[in-house]
Parts: sequence; structure tokens; C-alpha cells
Amino acid sequence: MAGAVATNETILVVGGGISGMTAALEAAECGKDVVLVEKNPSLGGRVSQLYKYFPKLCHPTCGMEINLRRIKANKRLRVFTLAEVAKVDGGPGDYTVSIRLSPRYVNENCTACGACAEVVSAEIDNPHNYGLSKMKAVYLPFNMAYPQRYVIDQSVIGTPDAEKAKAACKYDAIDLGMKEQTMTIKVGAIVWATGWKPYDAAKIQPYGYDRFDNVVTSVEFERMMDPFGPTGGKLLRPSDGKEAKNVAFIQCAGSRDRNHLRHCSRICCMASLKQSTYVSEQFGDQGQSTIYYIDIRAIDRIEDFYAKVRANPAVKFVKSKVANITEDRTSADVILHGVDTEGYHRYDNRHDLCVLAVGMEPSVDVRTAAATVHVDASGFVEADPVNGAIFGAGCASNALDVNRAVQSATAASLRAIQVINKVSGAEV
Amino acid sequence: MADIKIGAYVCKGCGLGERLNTAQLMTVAQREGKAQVVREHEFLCNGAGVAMIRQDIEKEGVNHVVIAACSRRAKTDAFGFEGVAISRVNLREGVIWVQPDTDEVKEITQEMAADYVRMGCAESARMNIPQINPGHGNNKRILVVGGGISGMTSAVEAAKAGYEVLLVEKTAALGGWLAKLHRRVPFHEPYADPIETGMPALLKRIESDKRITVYLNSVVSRTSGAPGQFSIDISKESGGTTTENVGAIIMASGFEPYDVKKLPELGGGKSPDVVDQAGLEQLARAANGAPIRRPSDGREIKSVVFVQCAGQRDETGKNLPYCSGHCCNTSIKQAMYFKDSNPDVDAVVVYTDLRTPGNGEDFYRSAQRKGVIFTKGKVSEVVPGAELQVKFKDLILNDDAVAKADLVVLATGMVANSGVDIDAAGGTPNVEGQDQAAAGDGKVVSILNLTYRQGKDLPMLRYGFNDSHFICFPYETRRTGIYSCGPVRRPMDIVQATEDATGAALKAIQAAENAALGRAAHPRSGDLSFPAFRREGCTQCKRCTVECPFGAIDEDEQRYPLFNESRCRRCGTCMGACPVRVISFENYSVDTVGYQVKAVDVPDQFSEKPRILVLACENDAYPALDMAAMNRIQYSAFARVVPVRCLGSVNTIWINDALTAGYDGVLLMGCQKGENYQCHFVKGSEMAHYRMSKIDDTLKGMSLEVERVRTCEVAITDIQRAPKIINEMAETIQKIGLSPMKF
Amino acid sequence: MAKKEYSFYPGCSSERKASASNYMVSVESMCKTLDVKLNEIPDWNCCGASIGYAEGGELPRHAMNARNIALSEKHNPGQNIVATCAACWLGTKETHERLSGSAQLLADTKEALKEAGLDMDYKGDVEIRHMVEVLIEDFGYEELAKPVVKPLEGIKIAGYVGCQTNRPFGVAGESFENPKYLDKLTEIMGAEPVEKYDQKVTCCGGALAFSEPDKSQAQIKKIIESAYDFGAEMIVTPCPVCQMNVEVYQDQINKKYGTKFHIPVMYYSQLMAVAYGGTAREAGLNGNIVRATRLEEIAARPAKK
Amino acid sequence: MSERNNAMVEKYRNDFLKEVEANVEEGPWVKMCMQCGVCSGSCPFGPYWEHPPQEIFMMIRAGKRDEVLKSESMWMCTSCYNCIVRCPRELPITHIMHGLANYAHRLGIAPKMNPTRRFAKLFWQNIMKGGRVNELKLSVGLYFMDGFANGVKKGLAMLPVGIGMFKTGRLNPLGLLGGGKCKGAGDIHKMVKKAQEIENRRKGFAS
Repeated sequence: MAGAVATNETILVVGGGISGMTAALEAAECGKDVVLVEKNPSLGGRVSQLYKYFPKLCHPTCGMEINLRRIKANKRLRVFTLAEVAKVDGGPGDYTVSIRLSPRYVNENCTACGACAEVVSAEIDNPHNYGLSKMKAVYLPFNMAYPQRYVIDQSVIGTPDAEKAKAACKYDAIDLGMKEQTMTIKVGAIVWATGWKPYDAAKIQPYGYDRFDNVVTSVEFERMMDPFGPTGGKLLRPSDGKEAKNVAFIQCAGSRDRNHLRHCSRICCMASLKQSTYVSEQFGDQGQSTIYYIDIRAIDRIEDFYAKVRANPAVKFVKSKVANITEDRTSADVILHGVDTEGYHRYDNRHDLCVLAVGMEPSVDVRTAAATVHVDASGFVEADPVNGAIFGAGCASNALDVNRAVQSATAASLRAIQVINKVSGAEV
Repeated sequence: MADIKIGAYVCKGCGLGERLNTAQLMTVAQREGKAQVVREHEFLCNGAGVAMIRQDIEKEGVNHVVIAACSRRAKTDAFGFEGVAISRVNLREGVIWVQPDTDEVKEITQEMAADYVRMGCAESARMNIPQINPGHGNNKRILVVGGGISGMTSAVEAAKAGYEVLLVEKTAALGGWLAKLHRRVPFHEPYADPIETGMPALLKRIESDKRITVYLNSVVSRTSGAPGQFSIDISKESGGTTTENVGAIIMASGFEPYDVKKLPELGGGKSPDVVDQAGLEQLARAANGAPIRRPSDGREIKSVVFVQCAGQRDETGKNLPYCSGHCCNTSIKQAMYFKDSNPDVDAVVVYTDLRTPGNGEDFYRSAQRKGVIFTKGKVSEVVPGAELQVKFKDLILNDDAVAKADLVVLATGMVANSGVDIDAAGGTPNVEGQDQAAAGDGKVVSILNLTYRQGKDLPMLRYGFNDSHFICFPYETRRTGIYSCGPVRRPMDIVQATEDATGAALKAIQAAENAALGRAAHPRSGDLSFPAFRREGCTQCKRCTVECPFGAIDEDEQRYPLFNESRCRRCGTCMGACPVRVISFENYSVDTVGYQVKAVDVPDQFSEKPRILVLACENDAYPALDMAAMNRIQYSAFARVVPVRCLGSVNTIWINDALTAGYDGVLLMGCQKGENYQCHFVKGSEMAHYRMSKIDDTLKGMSLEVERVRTCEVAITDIQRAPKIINEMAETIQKIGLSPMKF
Repeated sequence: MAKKEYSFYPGCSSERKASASNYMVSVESMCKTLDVKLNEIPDWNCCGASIGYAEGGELPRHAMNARNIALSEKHNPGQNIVATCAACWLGTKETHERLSGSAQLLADTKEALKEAGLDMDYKGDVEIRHMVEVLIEDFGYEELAKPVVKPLEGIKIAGYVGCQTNRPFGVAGESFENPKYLDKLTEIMGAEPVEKYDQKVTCCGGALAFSEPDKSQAQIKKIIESAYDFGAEMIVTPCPVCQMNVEVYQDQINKKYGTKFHIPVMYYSQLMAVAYGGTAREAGLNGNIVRATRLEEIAARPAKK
Repeated sequence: MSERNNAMVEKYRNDFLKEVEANVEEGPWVKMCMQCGVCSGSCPFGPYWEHPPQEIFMMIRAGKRDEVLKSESMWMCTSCYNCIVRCPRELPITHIMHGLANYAHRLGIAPKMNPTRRFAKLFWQNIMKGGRVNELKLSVGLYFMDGFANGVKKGLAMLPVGIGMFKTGRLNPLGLLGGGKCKGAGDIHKMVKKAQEIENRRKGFAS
């Protein structure tokens, strides 16, 4: 593994979410050699944690299946998981990249039969569910995880559980002696597609995410809808497991806010509109959604979707940035306080659950690996000649929806190919 | 077919050895499946197992490999043998993980496994290793239609990658709308002021690039062929036509602003001092930094009101229903033109939702800092006069308000320049009047003039835009090797158009590269198989040409279907459509599936062992069943699941065959169809549903209950529901009894 | 620990026989234990408080505060200015920030200061700090816990932070909505903080308690009610306005709302003075209208160490 | 007082906004509001505001000069600073409210009987006497603001509070006679006078 063959005609794609997978595949399907590195044990990224996409309300894993099949079929594309770029040296057409490979403790012999997990008792927070549920410390990250191979969490190494897991494996797939390794490769161009992370909701103190059980983030809400998620696909509120039929959505939770993220995260309006359909999907007329917003940003033909949601009498829109949330001491209902600015109406609205439509921030600071790359005030990679052949793609470059992230990744892929073709002197 | 040598390999790992009688399976493979080499292995996917198979391929001449182990979705690295036909028999996810480990069901579990082995061998025997399409072309030049910022970007970016580009522009100059702007919205920090358009540099870049050939005053008057071998006629306005060959096409034909005359209530066409955003750019260019003067009397403008969403986001159906995305930032920029030349000008932007995503928020703040006033309100009327009156409802103050202004700017929307609506006859909803707007003279002009059987231009999605329906795959237009970009595909700003155009350039390059290798494009990229058709059997019914979702099939002079292999996406919808079954792929044919159906051992009527054929889309339903298995969700042991490329490829003969063979039920599982279709081949699932809607007559003709055949939409997330559907069918059969068609 | 010295701005309410005189008494006692020397700014004047704006306007208000800063620079050079009163701290700090942010305002202020005979450089190089900042940042909870000799065992206390010690500046590392330092101070003094107390930062009406008594008292009612609901026996606060408003109107609120409020409202420094072994008098307990009998009992006990 | 005050203010023109920018403390921030309403929702006295801050900002931008300046609204500000810390645009809302109140007061168009305006006036006079607050005089002054009879009534209502304060040594009974005074009171007077002069000059007020 540590001896991956790569040359200055290879493209390195950093990040195995939808953008990285796209950038890697598009380049590989143009006949280029590509190395794709992902820091998690599986490809998929944020979209694999989504229940549905707006505005089609289709399922992200549907496209992911196609992308995984493309990856499986393409010999020019090599994937490294649990891999992080530590350092990038050199310049366009001639980069030397050191990649840190964390131990999985499971080798390619693994058949994903699951025998190891069965015998282990230690549990850890399930990161796929944003810690809303526990899972075995020996695990397959999620149903569609690729590579389809188990992982042993660092925390059980050295414990009897690790030995039990090893003993349960008939295929010699568990190697408890694995160590962190560093792999150094040559590449010609780099697509930086490390994606986004949800803004830390606890920092938005007036909304009490750190104090009130029934204040959750939009990404957590998304997990609740997954039949294999923390609530088995039911919208149950955390405080008492009661059905959350009356749900508040707070827009710009962190975004458009000089105290938090100065940019607009673009996707959150649509995400909440989408999530309001979840409430209706689960509870029909019994479900009530209230969307508290400053401006609804349903850009371009997605406006259709906004119009459709607006036509649903079970969804209310309040033009207001919620001032603060308090918790009813006995019921643990959340009470949202504020002013509907359209004509000045003060409210103290009680809801079963409040969803914070949290903003996007870059998940990794590119400068930790490549110090000279230019980023904007929010840390997104901004196109600039000083970046050389390091090209931002997807949400590492801007707050983008999936569609735009994929376009961005495809564009970044071509930019990388341009560099590679120059190196190889390819003339068509 | 004489030289087919089947090797069947049964894995005993992952519990298969404990749960199944592998020796019996080997016997089945050998006796019934006609496998010449049969082996079992404790752990087939590991080094030794793989080496064993490889050795048989190399030494024994095995060229058709049947792997009876786990799902075709698992262990692809290990079993990725090249140059041989591979069939995967899904004993793990398909059998033991969906059946309980109990003695009572041991027998039917074994039967299930044995059937799958029979099916795998039957498939293998009828498969061929695909050969490269002999008719592929290898032209790699890129044609870009439209010389605005999108087209220019595509051209430059493709050229930068080393590709030759033909850039066709219908007017006398490149530049499009961007060239008409005074300044553009900033796209890098600081997001504070309007910036230079950069057009002169881009023009220079194109002029000096030897790889780019520009055709001005020209249109594409004919497009025929396929990726890698398109033939294009480029006609000059002054007359004269050049024929060129290209490998792929980018359609960047842009937009027209919505006609302000359609907004008389907002003063459109009623006063020279009511302009659209393009009109304001013209005024700003004329002023060139000096105070902007108004059209009517040349007076310096002291107050201006911007009306956002003018004729957009319209729910009445009169105007455009969508948002054009760029207009908020554009008005902000234009308000800055005024503020930057004279801070005392009153500039008011009346909006309902201000839409400045990303760092546009900084630009918004910058305008506020400069003193631009933003008012949330809905404008009802603009009264013309020496001093214009903008009547609106101030939504914050809940007031009926009037703002007076020297000039009013209507932020109207973008109307796609997408050519002929080829589906219009089919009743695709359309915005009234947009075609007229696009053509200017009331006549719709085709952009590409495709000679395709299915029409002259790209299919439109909604409101005249050529966008892809897919979220994950935004470039997937329904005409292979032709990619649209820029505002013709959906309303967008300059930054997005540039990104989009760059991405489209990659896709065009990729299409040409793959065509040159005889490979399929997305989503079956790399697939070498292509549809072959038996001319002598064809009845010229045209179903294949009509139903192909990608317009890949034309008709030749003798009205036989003419397959343009490089335009084909290998979904098999044509194969499913063909009533006389003359269309097949080398590795996926009426026979490869048909013989699997026939290979299943159907017990007699008194066995109480029904058989349910499940034809599952390999993209969504099949993975859902796989994941059900991973979660040990059980379903009826009487089901026999056959993955299909797309439900559209299902030929009704398979169902007929199954029913005649005594199957008790048939389930078709495909992707969502209709408006929000999730079918990766656009129309496949829809076609299958349509075809199956007529199956009832067949059933009645056979005196069978209609409940025996069910077509359903299954999403990849239906991990719990898909098994439930199978079980429901099993229950139905229990209720209505076994099929009387058994022998 | 070495003696710490600060330039001290006590503010009007801390004067002898003024509304927060008992605060001052307890601060003195607390500082004695902690070996803190407070050098009072000679001839300091009122900060203008939160109501000074209406008649005073902008520049006069800043001039008033600038005079104090200038006097401190002159008499206590190099020393950070410490205030015990929230409004004093806020007003001074605000002026300090505004002057350093605007050359114009600074020039104008200097011009006005000249009239007060303070023809000097306004350096603005010292920090304006609240006493709790000094405690938390210069000592730290661990250090503050050391001198405790009479832990306030078994007393449940609601930490009422109020507005101006908390916003807009606040204490570093604390949230505006849920500051925890009073709870931590309470805890290290051996008492039991009511951590879920949900009116920590509710406004008591501030200066408007005088001009808009009904509206303010409705606020105060919420503040006290929640303390009772969570089982608090007393309320602790860092602000003289909060202390007075929450303490002195209890009878009026009882009359108006039929409540039976009778809850002591203490300064953090009073808790600390008692815990550090001070007498009731040294802790200013006699200055409370609603007497904190539990604290008085503890103060009367012999020290543990 | 300024002469332009009563000039016709055009609606949705920037005249009043510009006036506010020039004359009101932190006035230039008014244009930065994006109408999210978090300030209005955060104000503890919010329910008593006829026009909450975000609406006032819109009214200023809409040129509603009289409605704004004559409003009692900004006199409801308790200086709790909730709005400031929550404002996503970092507007110093508290100060703007103070500034607007001060401006209206200076123009003489602030509501005459507004209790906070009157208290504020009293307060300033109180501190101007000796440079520091004389709490007793302040409260007595407050109660007698509306005439002797009213004052006695209010004073009686407050008597128990006062007695409590006396008893605990937190109100100086001799305060009426003096107390709470800076040595440099004279200097302070001169300084404040000068500051007022400068401010009037800067903001175009007649002195």
C-alpha cells in the first residue's frame, strides 16, 4: 500500500465525498491516472449521511451506487481510505505529497461477513449518525460503505475485544499490529475536495443546542429519517422519544452572521424546505413545520420546490431570525421567541423539536498541508494563480449544493487534466 | 459458441460452507450448468482462491467464469478478471443472509442456491465477451455552439487541455451578454465593488490560441453522426456552408432577457425610463463612471429604484415562474454604479427575498455600506411620468408605499435560448410565449439542427431549459456527446456559467475520448457492449427508435433502425421494446436473461413451493436487496432475483416465459418514474411500467390472476420495503394458490 | 502569591451610605484575603451610567469616562482600571474602545479634558476590567478556592449574571446566554450552584426600574420565580443595579402579583468574604434588606482550618 | 436647533437616513440592517415597543422622520445589550437607540411626558451637580417630577423600600443636604460644557 505507483502525470484527489469521487472519476474516465484519498474509512462523505436530496427528494445513495460502480470498474483510479494529506511540496506538474495512512486493523482479506463485530462488546459513538447513536467498536461504517471492509476502532486496540475480534475472523483479515504509515507520492496536479463540516451549533448560544435536548441540527435531523439511523427512521425527539410532529426550522443558524459565518451557506434554505416534507411524510396533516427565515434562497428553478412547499398548509413561514430559545421545564418543549418582521408580530412559539439549519464551513484548512494556497475569509479555497496546480472543488471551494459541487468538481478535474496534459506533452 | 469453456467456482466462506451443501451445488453446475471445470474453495476471494481461478483461465482455457459466492457488488477487486465473461451467483446476500439458519428451511435454502447456480451457468453460456464497436469514430475536436462567456470558456478550457475547438457564434462578435456589461459582480475577495469584465483579455486569449477556430455570423445548420464522428454544417449568415467533423459538442447558446414589454404594469415599454438590467448596463457603459443619465431627457439620475423578481417567481402563470439567480447580485452591482459615481443618488432595491448566496453576502453588505437601501416589498405598479412612481407594499412596515424615482430598473429573468422544443407535441408544460422571446421574430430557430430521429435539439427539462434532471450527474443530457452549459441549461450567473462551461468541456473531451475507444458514456462508462440487431427479423415497428431515451437510433433509407452505437448508453430499453426480440447486447441479451428464467427448477403444482421471478434494476432495487441481506432482513425463499440493467430492458417475453414455465408470480422492481424520475436511463422505468400496464390481457388470456405480476418503484433506500414487497407477493400467491401452468 | 495592585474605580453606588455600600465592604474584605491592593482613582466621577445618554449625549459621556481614565493614568500609571460596578465598567470600557477606534473622537475628548485641567496624553494603554475578570483571570478558580475556610455547604444558589457584566463585553470564554462563572465561583465557595437556572441573563430593567417600574418588576418577578422554581435559597449577582432591583422590590412584587418572595440577593464578594472566614459585618451581610440568615450562621461559625 | 428639521422628508429617499447618519450616535450603522428582527425579538421590553429597533431602522430608511423621532419606542431601551450581541450584522443597536433618543430629545420633539426621558434629564442634572450620583436627591426628584401631590403618593409607595435602604445603611438620609461630590466638580462642568460645544458644532446643532 505504501508503495502506490504515481507519477507526475497522476492526479491526486483529496476527499472522497461526492465532489472528490466525481473529480476522480471524471479524470479517470478521460484516461488519466488518479489517486483518491479519503480520511474516513469509507468513501461517500456528507451526502452518504443525507436521507434525500432537494428538490427531487431522491436518495443520495442512488447516485453513490453508480459512482461506486464506476470506481470499481475503473482500473486507473486507486482509492486510499483512512488517508490524509499531511504535506504538499513542489509545484505544478511536480508535486511530492506525503499521505498519512491510519491503521484500519483490517486488511483486504475482509469479506465483510461481520463475524468480528458479533463478538465484540465495546461500543463507540456512531459518527455516521453524528454521535446520536452507539455502535460496536468493530464496524462497517454504513450499509454502502466502500471499501466494503470492517474497521477496528483505535479505542479497542490493546483490549480483550480486539483479540476476540481477531479470533472470530476466519480469513486472517484482522491485523492488530497495523501502524500509522506515511506514503509519499509524486503527482502532477491536485484536486482539493475536502468538503464541508456543519458549523458548531453549540456556538450559537441563544439557541441552546448545548443545553436543550430538543434542539438538533439539520444534519442530525437528516439522520433521524434514515431507517438505519439513530431513531430507526422515525422523527422522535431526543428528550423523551416522543414523535416530533410540530417542528421548527431556524434558518441561517451560523450563516450570514458576523458572529459566526459571514457567508450565506446556500443550501440551508433548501435543506429546511426539504426537511419540512419529511415532517409531512411521517405525520401527514398531523405534522406541522414552521420555517423561520430571513430570506428564502431557493435559487433558479428550485423556486418550484419552494412554491410547492409553500402551498402545503402544514408548513408555515415566519420572516424572522429567532432571538432565542427557552425550554419548557416540564415538557422539554422548546419555545422560540422573536418577532415576525413582516408587519411586526411578536411570538413565543412552542414546538416539539427545533432544527437548526446549520451553515457550512470548510472541513479542512487546506493551508495545513499546502501553506501557500489562497483561501477566502471563511477558509474556502479561492481560485488564484498562487495555488499552482492545486484546484479547489466542491464545498472546499464554496458553499455549494450537490449539483453545483459536482459541476465544480468536474471543472476542477479538467483543470487538473490541463496540467497533466502539459506535463505529458499530449497533443490531441 | 463452440469454444466457450465454463468454469464454476463455489465459495465455502462466510458461512456458505456451513449453510449449504456445496458438493450438490458443484454437481448442479457440472450436470445441469454444463460447466467443464468445477471447483470449490474455502475462501474464494483471497489470494489462493483467486489464483486458482486465474490458473484455470490461463492453463485450462476457462473463458466463462461463474463465481458462486457473494453479490456482484462485493469483492469486485478480487474477481475482476479481464478478458473473460464473468457471472456472479449470489449465494451469500442472495441466499444465506436472507434465509434463517434453521433446519426447517434448509431444504428450500439449498434449492434456492441450486437455482442460482443453474441461472449463473445458463447466463454464462449465453454471454459473449464484448468486442469493440467497429463503427466508432475517433475525432476529438470539440464544437462549441455559442460565443458568450460560457462558450468562450468551454473553448478556452478545452484548448488548454490540448484539444482543437470550433467556436460558432451567430452574431458578428464573440462576447455575448458579458461583453455588454459595464462591470461584473466580483468573484473573488474583496466582494466589495463591481470589477472589470475581463472580456478583452479573454478575446485576446481566443484570438491567439491556434487550437481555436472561430466562426462568426454563423450557425450550425446540420448535426449528424455520433460522438467521435459528428458531422457538422456551419452556415454563414452571408451564405456558404462549411462541413466539419467533431468528436463532441457543447451547446452554450445562452439566454435572452425576458421582454419588459410583457410587464406593462411595471412600466415595461411604457416609459423610456423603465429599463431592464441589460438596459441599465447600456446606460452605465455610456456614462463610463460619470453620473448615469436617463434615457428620456438625458437628465442626471438622482434616484433609482430596482424592482427585483420583475416578471419572475410569478405564481399567476403569466410570467416566468422561476428565479434567475443572478439578478439580486446584479441589481446590487448596478446600484453601486450609481453610488460610486455619486453617493448622493438614492438607490433603493425592492425585493421579496434577497438572494446573495456564498460570499454574495459580503457584496450585499458592501452595497449597504455605500448607502444602497434595501426594502422588502412587493411592487404592484410603476406609474410612468417625468417622475416615476413605484407603488409597492412595504412588507416590513406593512404599508402601501410609493417611492418616486428618476429611473426604474426591472430585474427581469433569463429565457433559455434552447431551440426547438422537441417534446412540445407531447405536451411538456411550457411557459407561454418564451419561444417567441427566444427567437425574437416569433419563429423558433433550432440551435443544433440534429438530424436525429427524435428531433432537432436537446430535450428540454422545464421552462425551456436543457438542464439535466440528475442532481449527482448534472451533465447527463439525453443526447450522448452533446453537453449544454451556461444559462441555456438553467438560469445562472457568470461565475457559475464559467464553472459549468469548464465542466462541460471535460465531459465533451471525455465523450470524444471514450468514443474513440468504443466505450460507453455515463452511467455505464467503459462498457464495450453495444446493441446488435438482427435485420432479417425486424418488422420496422419503430418502437426502438421511439423509445430510446437517448435518441441513439435513427432509421435508415429502408426504414430499418439505424443504431448509432456511440450515441447508445447501453441501457437496453430498445431490447425491452422489441416485440420480435431482434435486439441484444453481447453480454446482455434476451437469452442471457431468458435462459436464467428457464433454468430455474419449477416444482409441481402440489409441492407448495411457488416460484417468484424478481426482475430487479441493478442500480437501485438490487443493491437495496443486497443491503437488506447485509442487515439479515429475510424474504421468501421462493424468490429468484435477476438483476437487469434497467427495467426498460425487460422484454415481456421473459414474463411470458416465466408464466408459461409455471412461475407463480413475477415482480418487476425499477426506479421511480415520472416527473421526479430516478431512473438512470431517464425513461427506462417509465417504459417498463407502460409496457406492463398491458400485461393484464396476457394474464387473462392465460387464465391467470392479474395479481401474479406486479411492477413497482423501489428506491435504493428501500432496504426494508423491497423484501416486504417480495413477501407480499408470496402471501398473495398463498392466497390465490399456485399457478396451474406448471407441468 | 505576590500582592496584586489595581487602579480602582468604585463608582457612585459603592460610596459610603450608597446603595451598594455593602458590596464595597465585602470587596474590601475579599481583597484583603486575596492580597489585592485597590488604589482608588482620586476624585473619580460618575460614568454617566446607562441613562446618561439622553441628556448627556455622546461626547460629554465619553469625556466623563475619559476623565477617570486620564486621572488613573496620571495617579496610578500603568495599572489596569478595575471596577466593581457593571455600569461603571461598561461605560469606561466602551469609552476606552471608542476613543481608540476614532481619532476624531479622541481629539474632541482631549479638547474637552483640557477644560478639566487634564492637559495630558490619553494613552489608553491600560485595560478596563471588572472585578470578576480579575478574580477569574488573574487568580483562577483553583487559586480562589484555596483561602476557603468556611465552605458554604448546603446552600443552593442561583447565579444571576444580569446584563451589563455580561454584554456586550462579557467575561472572556463565557457565553452571553449561559455564563457559568458565578456557578463556578459558588461551587468553589462550597455552595451548590443551581446550574439549570434559566434566568441568568434576564434583564432586571436596569435604570428603567425607576421610570418604568411595572415593566421592570415583571422582569424581576421572572428572575426570582425561576430561582425559587429551581430550589435556590439565595441569588448571587456581580452587579449593583441587579442586586438592588432584584432585592428591594420583592415586597412590591408580592403585593402586585400575590407572590411570597423573600429571597436574599447577594454579591459574589459577600459569598467569598464569608467563605474566606469574614464576619457578617465584614461581608456586608447587614447591608442586605432580605437577610441571608444561612450565610450569617456560617459566618458566625468557627473556621474549618 | 437645526433648521432642516421640518423640511419635507421624501419617503424612500435617503434624506432622513442621511440626517440620522450625521447626527445620531452610531447612525451610520442604520443602513447595514438586513431586517432579520433578532434585535426586536431579543429586547426584554420588546412587547412595550411600538416600533422595535429593526422596524425603526426600516422606518428611517423609508423616511418616516416624525414617526421615528416622536416615538416612545427607543426610550424603552434598558441597555441590556442583548440586541448588540445577537445582531448578525454587528450593529451597535443599543447605542443607536440611545443616540436616536438623545437626538429626538435635543430636537425637542421627544415625547414630553415620557418617564424615562424625564428621569434621564433628572439623572444628568443630578450628576452634573457634583460629578457623582446623589441617590437620595435622584429618587426624591423622581417622585416629585409630576408635582407635589403625586410625589407624596409615589414616595409613600416607595417608603418601605427607602426605609429598608436607610436601615441597612445603603441610603444616606443626609443626602439631600449634599454628599457624593467630586472635588473637581467645577472642572467637570467646564469639561462637559466644552464637550457639548464640540458635539453641537460637529452635529450642526445650535448651541
